[in-house]
Amino acid sequence: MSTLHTVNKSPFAQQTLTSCINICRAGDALLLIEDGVYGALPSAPTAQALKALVNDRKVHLFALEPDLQARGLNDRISDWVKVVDYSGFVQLSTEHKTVQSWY
Amino acid sequence: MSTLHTVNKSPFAQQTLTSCINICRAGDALLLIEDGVYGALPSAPTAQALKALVNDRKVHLFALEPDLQARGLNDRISDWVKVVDYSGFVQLSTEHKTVQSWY
Amino acid sequence: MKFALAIYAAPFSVQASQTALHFAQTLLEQGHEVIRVFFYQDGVHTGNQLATPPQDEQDITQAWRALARAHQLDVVVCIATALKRGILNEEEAQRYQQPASNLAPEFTLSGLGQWVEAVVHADRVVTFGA
Amino acid sequence: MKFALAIYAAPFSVQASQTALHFAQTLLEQGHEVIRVFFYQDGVHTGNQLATPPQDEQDITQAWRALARAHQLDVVVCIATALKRGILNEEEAQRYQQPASNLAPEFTLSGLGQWVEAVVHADRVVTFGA
Amino acid sequence: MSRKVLFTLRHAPYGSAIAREALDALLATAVFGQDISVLFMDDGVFQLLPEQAPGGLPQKTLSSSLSALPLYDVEKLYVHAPSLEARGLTRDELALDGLVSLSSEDVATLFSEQDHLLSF
Amino acid sequence: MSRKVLFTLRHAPYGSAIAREALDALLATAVFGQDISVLFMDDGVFQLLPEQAPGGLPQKTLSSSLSALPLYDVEKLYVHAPSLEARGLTRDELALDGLVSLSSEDVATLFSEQDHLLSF
Repeated sequence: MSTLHTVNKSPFAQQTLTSCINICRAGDALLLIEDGVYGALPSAPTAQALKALVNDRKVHLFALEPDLQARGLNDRISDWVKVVDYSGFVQLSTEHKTVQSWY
Repeated sequence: MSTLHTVNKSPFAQQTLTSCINICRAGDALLLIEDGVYGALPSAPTAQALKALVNDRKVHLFALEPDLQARGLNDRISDWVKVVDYSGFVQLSTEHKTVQSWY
Repeated sequence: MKFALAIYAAPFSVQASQTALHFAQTLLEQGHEVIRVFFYQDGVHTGNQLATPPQDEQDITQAWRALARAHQLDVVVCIATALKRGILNEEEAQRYQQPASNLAPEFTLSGLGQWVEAVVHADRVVTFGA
Repeated sequence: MKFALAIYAAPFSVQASQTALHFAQTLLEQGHEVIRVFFYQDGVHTGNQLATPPQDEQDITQAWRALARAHQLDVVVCIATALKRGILNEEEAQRYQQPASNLAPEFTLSGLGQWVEAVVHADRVVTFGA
Repeated sequence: MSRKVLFTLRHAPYGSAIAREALDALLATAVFGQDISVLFMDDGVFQLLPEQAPGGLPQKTLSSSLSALPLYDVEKLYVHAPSLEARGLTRDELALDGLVSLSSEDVATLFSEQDHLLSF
Repeated sequence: MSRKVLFTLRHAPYGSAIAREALDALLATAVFGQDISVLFMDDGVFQLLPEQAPGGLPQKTLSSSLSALPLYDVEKLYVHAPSLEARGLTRDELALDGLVSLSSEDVATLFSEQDHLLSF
């Protein structure tokens, strides 16, 4: 059964996103929220690992739109990151059996 | 004039200690406190940078004894780390002109 | 679906408290059931009715109170971590001979058993960490 | 030497509050002067006299109160960040028509100007972050 | 009704109250008869170091509380092996017996078997 | 009596209240006539991104408040160049004019010239 992972820490400051990436498996979803949305930048130290997660390991990657917008990141994120609003966040939490919060 | 730097975050979890290391200069002191004392472990990702700081860049490196002891680290730390108690912390703060807290 | 939410983050200090509020509002709009909201660790500060934010900032405590009233939400503040942090209802204030209480009336002060019960009955558990 | 201390960390949640307390005690033991302790951000929770920790944990608020009384310390809680977080003295509780106050009597609720004044007159400023 | 619940403990002890308050939540869940697993990961493995002596802080010793877990019938105890290795630690020197080492892939499998994931 | 005080801002906006409350402290110190310098470093440089729109959070926009700094006679504004580079940003695209780029060594020198260091 698949898991929705949420990450709320900047990968420039903390190892939280890296820890999550190592545990994600095919069919899981990873949602970047709060300061976690800095992980959607192509300059993030985790960018290549996230790209591989999406392309090779079949994990679905999302970032929360209001959190991107607040930080001025809408036009800066990598094109392999999908954007969702709170309705999307809710839908992801219903589509996956469990939710793991990385903070 | 020299600075006392304090760092209270684990280098396994956060980039705080790395940021501090990059700013220390000769004559400064660096004091590891709270979860920062995990930076005194030889396995820390910052261990080589700290060793170079002490040996090559002439920065004085300390860890706070009660915080090492609480975490069971007394017998595990690198031999280039000096141990001080709160009296030592106070003395370091008087010997340096300024105190920069990295958290 | 039946959701149980755990909130560990202080309001007014970190964004997680706003995220949780927005998530809960969206759940309810979409017809999901929020069987319990459990405030733990620094999340217990959310129940402090003395919070007086400036007018141009969101009053998170008031927003939770309004949501709880509108949807008869079961919003529980963990008694052990709340007492430690100075969040008390009248009963606990009297028990510990404290001069005042500060828990907003919409919140219930109760034990971890309430949380375990919610976890058992929920289809989904979502944690909002600090 | 004259020290000014800034404490940004909540008691009972992170260790920085204990570190600051221990540092202040050591300063005073060694004959240094603590010209002001300024509680800012989550540090303002330190002034909440309703804190009721279990008997086997340290009561940080009581420890600061005792230290303040013993040494006539000037312990100031930032009014703006405290109001937002629900830490009020009687005067502010009345002003904002809140039902109770919770600031311990040893603490003063005041503005950032008090902090700037301390910084100007201190030989050393030490910050305890969360 | 009993649920499979995994507690993932990722934070170092003493620097914050997370580790202590996670343990309280864990024991409460055990008392109510749920099917609990516990995973130590990232800096959470530091909770398992022996010879913790927080008398000077003062806080309660976490490792001795953790060693009481089997008394609460919490017996599915796991540690993320890469987290231990990164910190130069071995399973044998830890303060808790009966820990099962898991790879990252094993952890993903453990996640997939649970009804709920609680993280601290 | 005027003191040389450096504010080092190292935290991202919105995720926590640190950046906002640091700015309040900074403006108060400026009002009282101190000789202030401001250094943006690490994730603190994200405070300077243009087009911040936190309406949905809801919080106040930090970048527009920061751009008022010169009105308070806070004119010694620095940014740590390696922090910008690591985040793929350039000084020209930031929401604040007049920022001086500093190397890590320059920052060490800036520290050494101050009477007090305040960090947020």
